[in-house]
Amino acid sequence: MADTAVHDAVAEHDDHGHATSTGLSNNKLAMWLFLGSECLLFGGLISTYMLYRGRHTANLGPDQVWDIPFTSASSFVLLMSSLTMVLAVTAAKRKDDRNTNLWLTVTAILGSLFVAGQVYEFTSFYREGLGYTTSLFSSSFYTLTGFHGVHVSIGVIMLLATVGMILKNRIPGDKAEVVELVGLYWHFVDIVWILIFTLVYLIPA
Amino acid sequence: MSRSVTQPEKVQPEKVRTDLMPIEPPDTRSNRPRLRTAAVGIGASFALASCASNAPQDTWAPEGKYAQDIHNLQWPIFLIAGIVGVIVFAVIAFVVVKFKDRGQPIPEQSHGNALVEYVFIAIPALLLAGIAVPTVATVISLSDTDNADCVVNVTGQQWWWEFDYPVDADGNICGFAPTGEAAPIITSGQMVIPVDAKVVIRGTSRDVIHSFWVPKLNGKRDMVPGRVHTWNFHANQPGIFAGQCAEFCGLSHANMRMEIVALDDADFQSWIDNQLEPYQSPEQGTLAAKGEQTFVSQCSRCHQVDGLTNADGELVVASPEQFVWSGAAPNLTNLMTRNTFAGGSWDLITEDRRQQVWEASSQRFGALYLEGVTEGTLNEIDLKEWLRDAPSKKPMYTDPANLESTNGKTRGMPYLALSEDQINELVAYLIERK
Amino acid sequence: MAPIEKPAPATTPAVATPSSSYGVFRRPVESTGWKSWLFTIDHKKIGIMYGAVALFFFLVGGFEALLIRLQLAGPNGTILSADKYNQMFTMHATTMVFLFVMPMAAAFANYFVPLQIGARDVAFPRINAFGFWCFLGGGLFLNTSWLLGGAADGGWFMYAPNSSIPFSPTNGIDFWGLGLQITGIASLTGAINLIVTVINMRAPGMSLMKMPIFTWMILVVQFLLLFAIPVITVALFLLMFQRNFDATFFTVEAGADPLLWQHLFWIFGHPEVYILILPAFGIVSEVLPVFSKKPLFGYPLVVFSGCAIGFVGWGVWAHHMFASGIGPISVAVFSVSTMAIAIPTGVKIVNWTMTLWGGKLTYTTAMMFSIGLIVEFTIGGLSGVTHAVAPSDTQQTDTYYIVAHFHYVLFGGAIMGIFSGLYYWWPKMFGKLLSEKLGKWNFWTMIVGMNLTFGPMHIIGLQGQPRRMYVWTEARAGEGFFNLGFWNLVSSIGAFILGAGVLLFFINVLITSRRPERAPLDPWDARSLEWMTTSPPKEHNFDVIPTVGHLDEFFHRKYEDRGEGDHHDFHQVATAEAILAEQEANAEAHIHMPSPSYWPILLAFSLPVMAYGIIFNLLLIPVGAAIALGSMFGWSLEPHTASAGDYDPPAPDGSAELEVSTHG
Amino acid sequence: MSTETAHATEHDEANHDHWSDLSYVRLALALALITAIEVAISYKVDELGAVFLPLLLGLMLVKFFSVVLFFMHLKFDNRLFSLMFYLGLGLAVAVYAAMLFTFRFFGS
Ligand code: HEA
Ligand code: HEA
Ligand code: HEC
Ligand code: CUA
Ligand SMILES: [Cu+2]
Repeated sequence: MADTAVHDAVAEHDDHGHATSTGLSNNKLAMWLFLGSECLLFGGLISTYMLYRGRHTANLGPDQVWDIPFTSASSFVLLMSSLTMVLAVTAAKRKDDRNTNLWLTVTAILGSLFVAGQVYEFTSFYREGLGYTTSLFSSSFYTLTGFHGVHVSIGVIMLLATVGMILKNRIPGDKAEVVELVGLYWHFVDIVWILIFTLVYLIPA
Repeated sequence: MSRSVTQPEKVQPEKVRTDLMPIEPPDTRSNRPRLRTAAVGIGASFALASCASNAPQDTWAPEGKYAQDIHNLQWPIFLIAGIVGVIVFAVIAFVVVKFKDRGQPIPEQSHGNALVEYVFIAIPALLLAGIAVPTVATVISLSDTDNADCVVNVTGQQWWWEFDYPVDADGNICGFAPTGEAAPIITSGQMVIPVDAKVVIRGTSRDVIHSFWVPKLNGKRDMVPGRVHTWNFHANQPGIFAGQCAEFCGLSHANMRMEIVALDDADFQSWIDNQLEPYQSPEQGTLAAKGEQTFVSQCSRCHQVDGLTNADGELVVASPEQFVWSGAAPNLTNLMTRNTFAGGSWDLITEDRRQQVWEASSQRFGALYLEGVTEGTLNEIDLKEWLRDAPSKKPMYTDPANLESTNGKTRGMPYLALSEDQINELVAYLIERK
Repeated sequence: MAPIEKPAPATTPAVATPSSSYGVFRRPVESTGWKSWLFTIDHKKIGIMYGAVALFFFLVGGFEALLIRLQLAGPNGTILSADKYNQMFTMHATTMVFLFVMPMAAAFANYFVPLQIGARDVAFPRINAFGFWCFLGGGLFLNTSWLLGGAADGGWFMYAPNSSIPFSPTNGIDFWGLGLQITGIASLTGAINLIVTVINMRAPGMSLMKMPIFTWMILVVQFLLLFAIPVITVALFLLMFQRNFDATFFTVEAGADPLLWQHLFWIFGHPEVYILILPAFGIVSEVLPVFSKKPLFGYPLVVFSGCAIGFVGWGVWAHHMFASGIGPISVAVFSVSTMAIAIPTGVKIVNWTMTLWGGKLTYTTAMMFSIGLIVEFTIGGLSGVTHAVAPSDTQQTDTYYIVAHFHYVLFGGAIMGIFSGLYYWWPKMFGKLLSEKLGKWNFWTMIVGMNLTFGPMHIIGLQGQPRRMYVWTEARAGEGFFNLGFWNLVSSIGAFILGAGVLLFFINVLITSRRPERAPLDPWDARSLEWMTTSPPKEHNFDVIPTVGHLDEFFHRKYEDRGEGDHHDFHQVATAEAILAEQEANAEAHIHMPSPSYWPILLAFSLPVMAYGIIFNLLLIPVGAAIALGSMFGWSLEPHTASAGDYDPPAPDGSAELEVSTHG
Repeated sequence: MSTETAHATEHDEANHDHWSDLSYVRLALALALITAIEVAISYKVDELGAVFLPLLLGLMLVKFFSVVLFFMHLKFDNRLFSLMFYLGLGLAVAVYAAMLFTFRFFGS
């Protein structure tokens, strides 16, 4: 019989609270759903790259253009931004606005540094002759890392906007939750880079 | 029950309505399972489709080994599907009549019955497992393209097929030793193969994806640019088998047809020898001789005629890659040995002749086909229309104003502004290309 | 809309007119008139708009289908040029799939999911509105291509490289790709929104296994959308970069493999077909029990089979590529996995039949459409199984036999389900019953029409006629009973009968909308929560959020079981009117609904602006981006409820706590 | 899908969620170290031979899941969040791996 098959999980439903059936926040659930969906987006881009990574013009393959030390450094920067992000989240949970803002700002700076590194990397590849349309390898590389870069940039904007809104006290609802949501997004962008760094840069062609 | 190629010797004026024949005509090839009749008895409309009909692309009328393999797999499955369908409909009909509201009390609010549910999961699961096994076996066996008797390279492009018979290491073509000097044969529209041989095509495309499909001989296989796909053909008897490009490939996808022509060994040998005969210029002073000049000036930049020389005696080599986006145009060396043109869309032969060829018995077929197109059987109307203005006959992207995206190259044959005189000359010239 | 203090029974609150201004942009607060639609975030209004626009696109897609059938009625048709024909079937399929069936499901989901789970709105009402405007914007954008140089002409799966510039130099495919990206945003945001709604906003007591089956199927569909949309997004981006920025993802000369597109498209495309059918399955699973006076047979199994279909649907995409040369191993694997899908689908057919079995069946129009679905869908499903047998599919693929299959599952499945839903829920949405008499005519012309249209396509296909041909020729038509000429004509005649059938629905709507009678509160003796409120429901849906104790809660409030032990004996103990009256008597004192907003529509319309920019003039992109940024900014600063000052006279306590959690 | 965990949430969070800032710093340093190792072995492809790829991918996964489980709290959070994310992740891996696989079997 259906009715007893699953334990009734609905939380007490008070009249004026934000109670939800599961007791979980709508926003956080939505964010995780969005990240689940993003897995298929980046999966598609990574697969395209994996399929086409070997298809390039004679002297402009991964082995020729990569600058591993530089990329390692910028990967390190992004990884550390995950740390500062998590520090912002814990600060927000302590309702410590000052430190929240501090760490959010540091995270945004690290993120911008990463994007700047990517811009530098792209231009130096470009100077070596690797344009967007040079080869399948270059198109799929720029598309994948470009999408990631756009995600980081959006993240930076979100971080700064959050800082601004905390300063002006314009956040509707739960401040700590907003910081946490931005954090989830930010970490996701970081884990995508963890994949990209290894799969794209470190595995030899 | 399906159309048999073995038909009365004399060519009949009306078509033979095999679909109306009470008894199955003598069938020399396969001992087709009796169950077939039962399938029809079930009355599933699918099964009915196996009945007689002479649509040239009937997928239920195999004429060769591979198509037969598919057919042996598909008819029982259609039968099963039909039976399942009939049962479902019968039950629904029963329920709808039986349980109509006639004022009965509110029924039991029962939520289900585990036994019923599991039984009805188990039955389809078993049925499908039963279907899966022969399916996988057939997939594997059909994909075996080793040990070919004959290899043909097939290239699709917008909107016609090119067939190229390579010369193998032993100097053979398609397993046959040419009487004269061996050279690759290049033709279009009709693929000629020896009967009862395993013919493997190596297929690709020069532009977009096309699909090679001759239903009576095998299922279809896509021809993808940048890839070479192999696929088997086998014909039981001499005859002509209709096919059609089956993957949407742009404007004239509907006009991209082809045929496979199966000839017995002797006939196939003469076909090869004929294809390889050296070029002969038309006799001086004839209309055809004028046509040769027109051809050199107007047509040979795209179309190759092997052995053709210009006024200075130099060999004329076509360079379609400069004018056509796919980089090729049909080779016209032996145009009149085929009986259709422009992607198999129009006949080179007259309507009557066409019927004779298509309905010829397997014994007579080879001789008829090898006659090719003659003065008397030429379908001048369509050919002339083609030369007058090809794009208005077959939709193609050849408008000079819109060739920006293809670097000025056409997709298909352009309008050439020929005069009626030139057209007549060209036809006179082309009729000799055999 | 205004905060409602102790709503008066069955009346809408007094209209609030805005007077004071809220910065430059005064908050819209109208609850009637065109503005109340344009800026609404009420899930029911949004649902109705989804439905109206979708039905409009149904007429457009149907009109295109009729032109196709007109062209193919005889050999060498001359109604359409080859070029126009190619645009026609591409846009017919795109319109039907993306602009009719998907949004129509969104319409029902929007309207009924919150009602069925006893909620006052969806979790994110503003995002909901945003989704609708994206769909409308994307759909209109897509169709403007007809006027701006020609529509897309590559077929609805748009295989590469035929979709590259040299082979399709007009802007049609750019419109197609960008338009689908925009409607894709609608689907993705809608998916997140509805999943959160279903998971988090159920009425107290409604566990997942007490949820109405329609809501369940919608939940599964939203998960499919959530994961399938990003795949097509990737494909469309690659296509856009290929066409507009000279990338070479599908350029064979550069070493590309055109099969990449096919994989990406069908990884999306196959889940997509279940996205199209599962809502219809959900509707049917609601309608059959109501008109059989029995609960759904094997509810848990129907739920699980729905989940299974959704899940297995991810492992079968390459059955669309059996002939494309993916190699025998892949073909064998996908062939078998495809067959597996018939099992959970079979479960549904069996359980529906068993629901009818032993019931007390009344043949209303809604019921007839549902039974019609069982029959017609089964035909389509069984031909699907014959495709799953890969070797025989190499004879069938790209022929009319496939066209027959998917119209039987789509028209005989999705559309039958949708019409069943329309007839069933119409009185709930508009307070008017559609004419049953006209409804029967509607049903029978559609059934006859569809079988005449699509039935012959089985024959046409098995006789070897490929699809997507702007003409067919006598030379390949054959003679005898199965000749193509006759059956093509039958199919075309059928299409017009079908068209007449579809028109009857609209005529029915027109006629009944003029009649004064209002529908009874519970015309069908229904079983689920959406019927436990007024028709149409009040803006806040329920005066009291119901507490749920049963699957089929409403039925159990109306009927009492006087049986003993395993023996049940149901007697009606209450009427819908009585239950409603009791609710109204106990209405909650403070119900605060979120207020309308300008930002969703503004943000949505920045997208087509940017899309036109990509096609015609890059300068439009910053313009669109500016609108987008501005509206996102406004959006994030906007409180959920209009402040008191937005009303005239100022509403009391407008910024109070929300009853429902609504962070849009 | 079950929502049984709902009740447990508050409790769980109270217990584990308070990883000290210091432990986060430690984790981050560990991840940095792993990255360094990754880079180092990428210069030793030939020496490592067949071990190289599994090793590299293993390290990548360790990093990936450390961030997911700890920085993103998925380990301590409600199971529903894990379900949402892993469903997407799992589908992505399965489907795209299968797709890339089909390109290898191509041929007749
Ligand atoms: C609503 C949409 C929908 C649905 C539900 C389905 C359902 C199914 N489809 Fe279909 N399909 C499409 C829409 C849909 N399809 C479309 C649009 C295309 C073409 C796209 C294009 O090319 O443009 C297509 C194409 C398509 C192909 C590719 C054909 C080709 O191009 O060569 C295949 C191949 O396997 C296939 C198979 C199936 C199967 C096995 C099912 C199964 O889910 C069906 C299961 C149902 C049943 C089997 C009936 C009920 C079951 C029983 C009564 C139990 C007992 C049954 C048995 C034991 C057999 N479909
Ligand atoms: C849900 C999806 C759906 C629906 C409902 C339909 C409905 C119909 N389809 Fe559809 N069709 C597809 C999805 C759908 N189709 C797809 C995916 C393809 C593949 C395309 C491709 O190959 O790329 C296709 C292809 C397709 C073809 C093959 C084209 C080809 O391969 O060359 C044909 C041919 O007959 C056809 C016919 C019809 C008909 C007659 C209807 C009828 O049911 C339509 C009935 C509705 C009406 C007739 C509307 C009523 C309106 C009026 C009567 C008047 C209108 C007047 C005004 C607007 C002023 N369709
Ligand atoms: C710019 C290139 C071009 C020129 C010049 C050209 N053709 Fe063609 N021709 C083609 C192409 C491409 C086709 C294939 C069209 C199709 O079937 O879709 C073709 C097809 C044909 C065919 C059908 C061949 C077959 O086997 O199907 C004939 C016959 C033909 N051309 C004759 C001529 C003659 C005669 C001339 C000169 C007066 C000529 N062509 C000039 C490109 C050209
Ligand atoms: Cu070539 Cu279709
Ligand atoms: Cu499919």
